[in-house]
Amino acid sequence: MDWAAVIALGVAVVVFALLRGGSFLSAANAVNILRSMSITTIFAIAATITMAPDGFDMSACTLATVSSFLFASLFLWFGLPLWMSVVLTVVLTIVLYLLTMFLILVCRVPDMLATCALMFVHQGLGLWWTGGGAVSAGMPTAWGTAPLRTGWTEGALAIGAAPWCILIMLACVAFAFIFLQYTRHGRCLYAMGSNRTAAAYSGIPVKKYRFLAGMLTAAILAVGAIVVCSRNSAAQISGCDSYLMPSLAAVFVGRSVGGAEKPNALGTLVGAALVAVLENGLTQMGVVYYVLPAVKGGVLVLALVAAYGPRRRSAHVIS
Amino acid sequence: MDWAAVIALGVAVVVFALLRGGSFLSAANAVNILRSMSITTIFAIAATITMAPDGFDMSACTLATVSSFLFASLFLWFGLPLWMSVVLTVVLTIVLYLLTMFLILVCRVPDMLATCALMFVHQGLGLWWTGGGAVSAGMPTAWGTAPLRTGWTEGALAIGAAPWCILIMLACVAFAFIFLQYTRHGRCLYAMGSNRTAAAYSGIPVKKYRFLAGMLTAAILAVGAIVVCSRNSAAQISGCDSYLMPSLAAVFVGRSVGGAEKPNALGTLVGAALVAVLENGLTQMGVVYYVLPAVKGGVLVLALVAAYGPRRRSAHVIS
Amino acid sequence: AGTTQSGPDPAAVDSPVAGKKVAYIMQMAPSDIFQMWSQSAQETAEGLGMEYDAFFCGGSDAQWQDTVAQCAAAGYDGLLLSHGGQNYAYSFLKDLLEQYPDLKIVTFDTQFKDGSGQTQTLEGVTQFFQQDAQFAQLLLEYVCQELYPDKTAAGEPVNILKVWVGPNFLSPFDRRQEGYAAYEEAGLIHTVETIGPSDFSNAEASMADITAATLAKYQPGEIDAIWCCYDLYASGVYTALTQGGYDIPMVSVDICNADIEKMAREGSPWKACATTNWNYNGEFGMRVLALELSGDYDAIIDPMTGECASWLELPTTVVTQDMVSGGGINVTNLDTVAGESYTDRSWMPTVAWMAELLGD
Amino acid sequence: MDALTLQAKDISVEFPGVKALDGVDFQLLPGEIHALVGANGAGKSTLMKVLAGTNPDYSGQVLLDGRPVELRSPGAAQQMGIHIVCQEVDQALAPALSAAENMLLDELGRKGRLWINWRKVYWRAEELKGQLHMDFDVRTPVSRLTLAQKQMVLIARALHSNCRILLLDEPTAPLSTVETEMLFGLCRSLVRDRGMTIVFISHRLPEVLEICERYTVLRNGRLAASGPITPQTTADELVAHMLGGEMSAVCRTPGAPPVGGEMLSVHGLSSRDNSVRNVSLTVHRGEIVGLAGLVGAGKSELCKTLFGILPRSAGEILLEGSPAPLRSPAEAVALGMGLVPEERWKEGLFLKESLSFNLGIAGLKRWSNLSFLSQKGLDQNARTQMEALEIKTPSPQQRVGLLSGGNQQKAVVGKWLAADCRLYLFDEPTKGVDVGAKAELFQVIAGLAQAGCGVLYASADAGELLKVANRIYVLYGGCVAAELDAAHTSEEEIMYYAVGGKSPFLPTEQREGEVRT
Ligand SMILES: Nc1ncnc2c1ncn2[C@@H]1O[C@H](COP(=O)(O)OP(=O)(O)OP(=O)(O)O)[C@@H](O)[C@H]1O
Ligand SMILES: Nc1ncnc2c1ncn2[C@@H]1O[C@H](COP(=O)(O)OP(=O)(O)OP(=O)(O)O)[C@@H](O)[C@H]1O
Ligand SMILES: [Mg+2]
Ligand SMILES: [Mg+2]
Repeated sequence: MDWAAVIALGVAVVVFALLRGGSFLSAANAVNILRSMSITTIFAIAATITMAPDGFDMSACTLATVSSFLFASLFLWFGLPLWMSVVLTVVLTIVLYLLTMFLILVCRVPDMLATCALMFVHQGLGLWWTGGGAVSAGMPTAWGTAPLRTGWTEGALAIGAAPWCILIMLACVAFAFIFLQYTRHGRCLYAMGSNRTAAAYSGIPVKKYRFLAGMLTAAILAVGAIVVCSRNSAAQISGCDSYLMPSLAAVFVGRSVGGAEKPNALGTLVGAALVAVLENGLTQMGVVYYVLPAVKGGVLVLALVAAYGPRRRSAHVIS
Repeated sequence: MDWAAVIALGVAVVVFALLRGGSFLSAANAVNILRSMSITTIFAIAATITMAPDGFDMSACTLATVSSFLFASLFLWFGLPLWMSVVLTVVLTIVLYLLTMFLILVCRVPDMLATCALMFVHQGLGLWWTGGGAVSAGMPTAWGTAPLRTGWTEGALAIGAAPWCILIMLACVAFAFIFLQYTRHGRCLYAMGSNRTAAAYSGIPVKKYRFLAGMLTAAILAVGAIVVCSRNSAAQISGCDSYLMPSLAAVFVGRSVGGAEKPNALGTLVGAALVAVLENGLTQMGVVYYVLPAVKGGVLVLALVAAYGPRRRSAHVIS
Repeated sequence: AGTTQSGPDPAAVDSPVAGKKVAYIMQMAPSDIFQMWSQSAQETAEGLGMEYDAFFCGGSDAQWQDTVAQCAAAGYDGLLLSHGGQNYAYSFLKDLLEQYPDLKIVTFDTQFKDGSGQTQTLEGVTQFFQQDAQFAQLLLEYVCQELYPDKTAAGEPVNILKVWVGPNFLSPFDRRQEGYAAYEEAGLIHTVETIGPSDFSNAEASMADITAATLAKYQPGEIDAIWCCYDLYASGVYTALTQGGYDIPMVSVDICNADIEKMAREGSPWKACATTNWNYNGEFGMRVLALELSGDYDAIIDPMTGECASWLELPTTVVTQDMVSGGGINVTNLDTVAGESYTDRSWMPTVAWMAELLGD
Repeated sequence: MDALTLQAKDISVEFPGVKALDGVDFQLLPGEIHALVGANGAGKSTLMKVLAGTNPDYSGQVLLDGRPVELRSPGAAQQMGIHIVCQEVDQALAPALSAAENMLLDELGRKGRLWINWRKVYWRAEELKGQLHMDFDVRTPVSRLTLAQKQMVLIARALHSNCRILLLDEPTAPLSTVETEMLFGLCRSLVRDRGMTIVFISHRLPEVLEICERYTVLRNGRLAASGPITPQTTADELVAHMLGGEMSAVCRTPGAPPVGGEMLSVHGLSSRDNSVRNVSLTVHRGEIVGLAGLVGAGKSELCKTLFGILPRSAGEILLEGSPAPLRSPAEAVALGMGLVPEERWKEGLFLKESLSFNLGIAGLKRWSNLSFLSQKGLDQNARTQMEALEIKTPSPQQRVGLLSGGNQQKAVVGKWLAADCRLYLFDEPTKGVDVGAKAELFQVIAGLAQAGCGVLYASADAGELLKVANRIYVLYGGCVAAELDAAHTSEEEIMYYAVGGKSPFLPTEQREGEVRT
């Protein structure tokens, strides 16, 4: 069923609204839900763009941790203005992503393998930069001097708070949706994801497009990292690492939305929203903490079963 | 280069031996290395068997956590003899794996998607069984009564210590190697992994074989879980979860060994050994803990580049 | 959620907090000590006629913030918050209290630092802590005085292998470092090497491997003792020591059930743990929260100073191997052996109605 | 009349929107070679899949030796001795496994011994290889074999098993005359020595008439005709059954020599892997140039080298007089070239995507404005191409993987027609395309030439080349062996050069630097 995830989302909202009424259905709680899904969604959009041309990046979130170190140190240690810290973080993250691209495109190491090894590299790299600690306001720099800026500014803290983090998330989703769905470049990425050889033989510069996808991924990862950093008012050790699985889950659940059968931006948004609504609703219902993941997982499983189970469209029983 | 990982391993050993001499090259340190790689290798062997027929299981290690809860509770709470606890744990893990197989084979949810959702289910399931806590000696059971056995026995603790954990690891590797390389069933799994439709067209019962691979994976996961449990003398919350990435790394690094280009048991062993030797040697060299992952990752990257970079065997520039 | 029992004893006094909804929100993943925490908090809350729920956030700061915001939206009256990040907790809770002015909050191990890293307080919010610096010092005192009295008397520093990560990794670790540094500066100890796990997501196993590799390069006698800032790391150290057959004493901050079991084993190198009473912490927090809810702010007394405060610290105890080696000891019955400082509850904040309901 | 070996009664298969088989009856006599013919999408492959057990959702009855059987899985069919060599070789091969393992894959599927004896596996594979006159290392992974070699591996697989009924779904499509003859020899001996029954599908009707004893014709999923093949049976008769009478006998003969200037000129081109050696050729505007040669002669490699896929080690390529770097297909396409590749599954199609997606992918720039795509434009284009090439399917949104083999081939060709190239490279473009559609396709290609494009047309079928080409280069061992004028040559002459001027199995070395006429 192509709309299983959307239906699951709808059902979840209705059930929680019936059971909890106003406390679930309030504007404030809608903001809660949107805010809680914002970071995961941003990372999931990055993963969507990588996965469109059949790429895979297990090191995405470890790289984001490095980005968050970069952002915090540019802003606090070097005292750069906010906009410049943001721009430089995005640029530097893209530069760091060149290593990933070098391994994948020049050395032709398969994506999974290369990024699996890069996870370790990023972990070490980030901590080497900070001297083994987190970067937060009021702490001396890695080389022991006083930071040029003593604290976060209002503006820097606003990035990670509603409404900004929500708007950033929506902007990322909208960008990825339009880019993948309505532009020639998006079409080329999907073609590569479908059959790389055929794409190359059709005159699509496959390496350039894989590179393009990588660069966009890096830029979005940097944005996600900045939001995480702002939200925690610090760049923490392994601060972004744990977003990998939730963001993959969002992409996976969203893959089937609308019968696309490929990673797509709206599906990813629906996937992330489903998880966020479940977490919020179940928390409000006071479900015991240790049963909550099981219920959440159960609903996801049901959504996936509904999406894939009844599909007998093609006669190939063996597929 | 087909032997890149093996060469990297050899070079690492020689370099560390030259730099650190006896403290690295002693028998005691060899045991350290083997012991430190044992658990990762066992889980990696489970992953190898799943991945041979192109399966994937992101929930392997969360299931192992559930198994470790089962083992600890059977042994401590119910006071079963050690052998019976082991056998029952393996059996119950296999039973739990039926859910995974049901989703993949009956509901036809793609592996990655199904197991991604199952991670949450397992997490909840395990904690529900223990009532939300770890299982350790001397603690009351989930239902509040005194456990039938007050502590771990020598035998139970020996499983996770040298030489037993090493022997268990070697047994798993040997089994997987012989099974995949020299039996008809192993070849059927590889055929499926290479082209599932072709395998089905050749009359290979693909679903049965995917099931077989799943069951073997489950059994090996249970063994790994028991070793973890014995090593920690407790079944801890999320105790096995974090072995996922290291075990995948071992499989990935080992994939190219001997030009196999598919997950294979010996390659997996080499991959795990490479990581373990690097950790041990670098620690002995006094590399700071937070830079260590970067160096480790760097060596892995080099091994992968050597394995995939120079391969220009086929004339196809586009691959 | 937990089982919502049928309110307080009808014969007892009316509870001013009856029917209030409270939640315990923990930043980390559940483990047996935090469960004991939660259990004692739950018993206290239910004893006072409140509804109690617990949430764990798997170590994710974002999830901690989300859960806190969700509970505020869901109409909880009071929140007992644990291990929030020192960098964001202040601004986050400040905004939250502006949005929900009636919400009562008590925090554990959560420092408030503003955007510039300055320590702050929040009106009406009580913070309580373990005495982390003292943890470190008590353990080192134990090492110097009990394990190496001769060396210490001779003015020779004790050689310590230090297990620590940071700075700024976790605020409690930083405070433990303060206590450690004091001893180092005093020349009582000498740090041979500092090690930490190379993989934080698999800290225990990683610590075991790192320790095994590190020990292999030292000769016997070069390390006198191992000091661990955290019992999870200590657990890995213990594995390396026992499996490698080393006879080096180790001490650690924090305690859990598996730790006790390991300490109690014959010939165990694990000599001591510094801890607070985990059965009391949850109760303490919940009592403070109830006092906030009933408006009895003047009854919130710091155990250390005996004065009314919004910054409280819990008393510390060192649990030694001798205490637990008798067998049958676990975290729930540790009070039977751990001495007076561990079982003393005279510092529990209370008022008349609370004493009545909880049977003080 | 002999007792029937196999009798299929009232077989129907339905897919969403398509009735692929509609009450078809089909009979096989023991020890015959039976032709199954029909236009693209008539249902031939579907019927074969039913018999081979790979399409279990059929209705109707199958009798084997008079006993009803259920063919609901490949294993069940194989147990009854029915084996298939399916149309899309990539579907039936495990690319990561060695050729030897692929040849013996059916045996792996059967219950039996637990252990693999690798010595025996390789020994048996060598033996099969010998029977089929193949020449490659049986330990090579299949992914590194050529299409023809892959086809032979599949035939070897069928040979290895103890089969009674062998279903060959267009096995000769990637083969040239020499291999085809060899395959036919093999088929005859199988029938003679092992008493096998063979079903043979092909769109090359002369072949069919040569080897088969009886025929069945399918049209639009229904049985159109069946009967014995006698010396009197003609191809036209079969075509009439296939197309339902109205055969537009379009047989283009090469037009007047081209007027245009040089579109492509190649001097001393060699590929790095030496599969193309010192090739020089020219293609003029408005000219169709044929590339003839046996399998393995390097036709595909030449096309791929020109298209920038295979790296070249020497040589110069001029496009309309200016040097063309051609280091990648992207560059080639940017310079206005288009390649219809040989292996449609691997190189040509996005199987899981829609027809509209596939037909538009090579000319995306035409339907995009500031990079934004016009879905309407793409659909419009798809409809135009579907009509021009007679691609039979319910809608442009149909997944390409679900089309019949011939229609998939048309989609690969159609993708480039929409791309507005000036130089077309066609590598076996008619592979699997039926006679009627082939004539259409020739018209389309002639139209391209008339519009001033250059066309290089590679085919192992010399007859086909004589029909379309103005000039023909014959390749042998990667070198140009001859350049012939299509109007003044014959199939025999082409074959003479294609086999090296002498005998078919001459080692390559002896012919190096062969003179051109
Ligand atoms: N799995 C499928 N799903 C939907 N339609 C299908 C499927 N397989 C085949 N068809 C349709 O069934 C019809 C018959 O296809 P089939 O492959 O049997 O043709 P064919 O006679 O082999 O043609 P060709 O000569 O082109 O190979 C075609 O219209 C095709 O599009
Ligand atoms: N990937 C490859 N690896 C090794 N050898 C190859 C590869 N591709 C082609 N060859 C060799 O190159 C030669 C030409 O191959 P190919 O069969 O494609 O030529 P062709 O003339 O296009 O034939 P046809 O198109 O009729 O199949 C053969 O000797 C083949 O073995
Ligand atoms: Mg067909
Ligand atoms: Mg060819």
